[in-house]
Amino acid sequence: MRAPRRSVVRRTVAVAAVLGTTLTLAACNQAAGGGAASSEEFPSKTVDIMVPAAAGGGWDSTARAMQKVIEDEDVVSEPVEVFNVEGGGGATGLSQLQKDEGDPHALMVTGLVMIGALEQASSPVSFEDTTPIATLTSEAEAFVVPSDSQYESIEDVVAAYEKDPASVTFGGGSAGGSDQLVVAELMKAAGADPSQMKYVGYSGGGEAIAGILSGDVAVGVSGVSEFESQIEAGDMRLLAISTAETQEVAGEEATTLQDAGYDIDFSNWRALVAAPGLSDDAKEQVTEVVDELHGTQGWKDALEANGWADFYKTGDEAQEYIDSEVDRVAALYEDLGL
Amino acid sequence: MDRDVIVVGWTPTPQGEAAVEAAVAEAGRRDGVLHVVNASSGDSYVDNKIASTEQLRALRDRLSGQGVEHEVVQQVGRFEPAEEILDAADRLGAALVVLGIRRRTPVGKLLMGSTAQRVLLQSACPVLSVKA
Amino acid sequence: MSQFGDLMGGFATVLSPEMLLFAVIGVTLGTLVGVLPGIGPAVTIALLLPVTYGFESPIPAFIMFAGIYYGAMYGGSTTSILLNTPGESASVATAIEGHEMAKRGHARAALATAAIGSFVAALISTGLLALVAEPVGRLAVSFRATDYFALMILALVTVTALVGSSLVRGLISLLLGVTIGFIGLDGISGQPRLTFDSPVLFNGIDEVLLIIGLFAIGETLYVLVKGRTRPGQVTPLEPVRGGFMWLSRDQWRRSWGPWIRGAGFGFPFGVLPSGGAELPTFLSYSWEKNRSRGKQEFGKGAIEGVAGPEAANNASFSGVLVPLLTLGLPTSATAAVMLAAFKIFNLQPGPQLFEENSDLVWALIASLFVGNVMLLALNLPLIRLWVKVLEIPRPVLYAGILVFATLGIYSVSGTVTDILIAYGIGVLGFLMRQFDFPIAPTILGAILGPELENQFRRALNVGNGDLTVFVTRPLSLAILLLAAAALLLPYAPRIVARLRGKDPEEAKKLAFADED
Amino acid sequence: MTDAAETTEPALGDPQGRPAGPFAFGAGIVLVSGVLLSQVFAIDTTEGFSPQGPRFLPLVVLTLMLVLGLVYLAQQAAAVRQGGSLPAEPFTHLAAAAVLVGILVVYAFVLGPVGYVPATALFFVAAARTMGSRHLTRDVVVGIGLALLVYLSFTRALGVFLPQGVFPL
Repeated sequence: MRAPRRSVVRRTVAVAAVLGTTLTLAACNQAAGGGAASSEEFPSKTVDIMVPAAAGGGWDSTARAMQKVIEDEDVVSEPVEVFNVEGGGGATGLSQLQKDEGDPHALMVTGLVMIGALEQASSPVSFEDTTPIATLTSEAEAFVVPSDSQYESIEDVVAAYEKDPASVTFGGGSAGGSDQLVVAELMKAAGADPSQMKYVGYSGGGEAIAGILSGDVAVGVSGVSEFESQIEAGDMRLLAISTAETQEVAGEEATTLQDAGYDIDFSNWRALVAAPGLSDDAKEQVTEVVDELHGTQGWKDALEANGWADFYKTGDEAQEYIDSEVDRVAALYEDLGL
Repeated sequence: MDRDVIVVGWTPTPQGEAAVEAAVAEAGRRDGVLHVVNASSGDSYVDNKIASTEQLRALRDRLSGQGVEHEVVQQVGRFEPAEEILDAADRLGAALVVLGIRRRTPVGKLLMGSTAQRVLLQSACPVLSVKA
Repeated sequence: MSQFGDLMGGFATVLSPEMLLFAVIGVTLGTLVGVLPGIGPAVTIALLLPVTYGFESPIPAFIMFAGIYYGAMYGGSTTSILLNTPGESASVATAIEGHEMAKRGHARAALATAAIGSFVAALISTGLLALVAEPVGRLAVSFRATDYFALMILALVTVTALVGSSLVRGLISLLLGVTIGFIGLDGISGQPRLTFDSPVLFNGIDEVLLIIGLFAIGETLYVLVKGRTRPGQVTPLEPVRGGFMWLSRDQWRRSWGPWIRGAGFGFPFGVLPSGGAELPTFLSYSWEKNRSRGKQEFGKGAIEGVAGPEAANNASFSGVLVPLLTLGLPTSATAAVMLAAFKIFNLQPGPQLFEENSDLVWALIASLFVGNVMLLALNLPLIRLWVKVLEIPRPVLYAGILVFATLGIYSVSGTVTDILIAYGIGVLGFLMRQFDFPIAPTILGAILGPELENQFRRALNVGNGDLTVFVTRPLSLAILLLAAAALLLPYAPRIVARLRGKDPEEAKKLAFADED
Repeated sequence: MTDAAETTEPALGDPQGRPAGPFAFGAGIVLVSGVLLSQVFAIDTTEGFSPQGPRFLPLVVLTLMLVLGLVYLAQQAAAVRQGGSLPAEPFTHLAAAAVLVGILVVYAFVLGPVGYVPATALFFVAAARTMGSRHLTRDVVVGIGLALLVYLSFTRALGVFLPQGVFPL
């Protein structure tokens, strides 16, 4: 299950983050002073990928997978460092990224969850304060119930909710995150009032599964990979997945929300952004590197191993997608009354 | 007429035994009085150089048996052993200080300091050091 | 017997040179800190947590931690026997009989019965752990938020009631810990709580800072203020008299019963939230004292009085792992630190752990066996070396401990503020020791508190805000009633005395030694 | 030999264990609970004191702690009236402890700018002396050795960052 065992890996702790950013900041000032920095090749020094969350989560594994593939396949000549900046659902990391304005070596992993977190924390910084490089992966959300549940289909759930919203307890990742948002999206599409939703947030997949199986939660919502082994073991029943495109879950083709008649295409995506204020030239060069990374066999293997779907958009396409997602989340927050 | 006071640094170790033995011989030669000091700074959780009550009693009995006039003092947790010995020699106007020594590596001496060395360098009276 | 196959898989993982190296580091460090008074396994593991950030897999870290725990137990018994100062509180019983044995010239026999007994008990209890963990995990799947809430209350209450000498002081310690756990952004509403609007506190107080502050820094200040105590003397080891592994035929005959009974006491009391090892060691001691053939020897160096409690002591750790692994419920300070370690690796102990990370769990269980074999091989021959640690002058020892403590704190975040917070907590820990407030409930409160609140609010969310959800579900109610009983248990002798019409003042309050 | 005097410094406070200490600590608990309790009301929430909201449990816990702090004070008072001995141990080397805390604070501040190795070596010597060591050479040797050992093993083998400071290694 776990990554192959290696003994002690040289990995910088959060401590190094402080130093790392001061160094890059200094270097960046130097470059700006030089004037003709735009013609410089990227990367000209260590590339820092910031994970705006604790070690061990989805963003963290994305960043570390990128680091590994880039180093293993010699995508760039300079070393790649990953460091974690925890706090505020990503807001702390995002505000730290502001210090490296214009430096293409300061990258950050982010995703849908961060939009909600920024919204919730009424953070002064937003996605506009980054230079989007590319979206990388996505994961469909799954609606599951315990195998002995009265709900046989997603329509049953919606019907029960429409009759009495308090009778259906939803549960998944932390409140206000992508898992709760997709429920809100579903109820909105079904014409019900999402603000009546009873939602129980769990801090991890394991906890959420325990909550669903014990009966605290009637309908579980989270990334497909979280529930796959329970579905396979017959402990849970998959009702639907949130993407427009279907996929195989536990050996069977899953029903999508669109199949069930709700016009929803929702996925929990992750992306790579750079510090704000990148020149077009620098942005181009970083994108080239990511392009090369995306094309490697190593990256395909990493996607496969982690159960991530390839969700690659760059340039204006990425920019537009992220902008539309920001709007969508803002609207959902309004509906949820958060 | 005051008799000579011989201060002995003693620990329940071979070095300590050697020192007492030499001091007894010396006391016999010059008809002196023995002042035996057993001291520790008390800095560590375990110090095997501190004599137990039984060991102190055994020493007193032995010295009495040999007919030596003596005083056995134990002082723990006040000064370093070297300071205790020098202090006793000063106070009593000792004629001689007797110490037992053993070979030590330079590193050991650097880390732990040497009681014998400090006594030798700072004593106002003659010092007899006996190798165990 | 699927467990057997899983366990073999665990052994396959553990028996690699690299993993064995971590096991050796763990048992060596553990024995060293076990020998030293005041420094226990909890703080050692906390100091090492930042080091494990760099590990790719959690398995070596947990192998090391298990080694530290067992090593500390062995080290504690060594000091008890040879020096009569228990280096570790669960060794108090050993200090009574073991030291008497040593004084009568049976130091080797006492050390051997403690070491072999610990080994035997660890094998038995780890075997039991391997057998029951998975079924308990399956049972735990049906536990709801209300049940978890009740279980956590039970764990907190029992630890507080059974550890230390005063319920009031224990409860204050506990609430202090829970309060520390509140500091930071509320996980559900995202609002800052008790932070005095300082963003420094928004992420809360890291468990590592708390543990290092309370234990390492608090202990150092306490030792300094207490002033010097007269150094003890290590009872010399007598010449080897023959017999197998330092025990004569008769001593073997007298030891094996207490070993097995000790394991029998240790494991279940470890499983129950009862504050770890103290209770079963005392029970084993009094059982052997009342029942054994060598009854008249008790107080003068009875081998049964060493064999039983030491076995119970070690067996309880495997027991403590049952609720920790299957429910995510720590029942001792050390277990609480291990829970923090699980979080670092993004692992959630609980029913799902056996499914999602069964290789880790079984490697951990296998490493318990391996660690005990290693300790048996290392401990007896190297006893003189372990005791040498106690000859280090205290200023050097504690200055060194402060250096390592600061290193541990620094590697958590590297900010001056965090270091200062930990020092402040250290001063608090010193004051708590000075005024006889137990430390373990504070740690447990700070680590379990946030979980407790999560489950509490989750249960209310599910139950539409109705507070009666905690008493309408029979399982939750039963656990909560148990917790209430645990609060009264320490007063049981007094209550019984009053019922019998005796002066209740004569019957002393039931209490067990402190800490972990 | 003069430097030995500090180890026999007279006990600060009353070695008989006057209840001032426990009373002060008890009062501290009550005070801290009170202040924190007032902070509970400052928590921003729309849910008031609903059990599901962020204020409820802190309110319960801190109220309980306040009450228990008062009970503790009452217990101490009762013990004094009965003339019974108090559990608190006497403060003997309180001044030394205060100095040690001061040294720790200085250490925290100089660690970054000065660098790990020199700061730690100096700290080690200062701390050991405060705790009554009189072997300066030994402390210096052990301090430098320990600092170097920790620095090299943590930065080189474990990849943990430690400040390099003024002496590049």
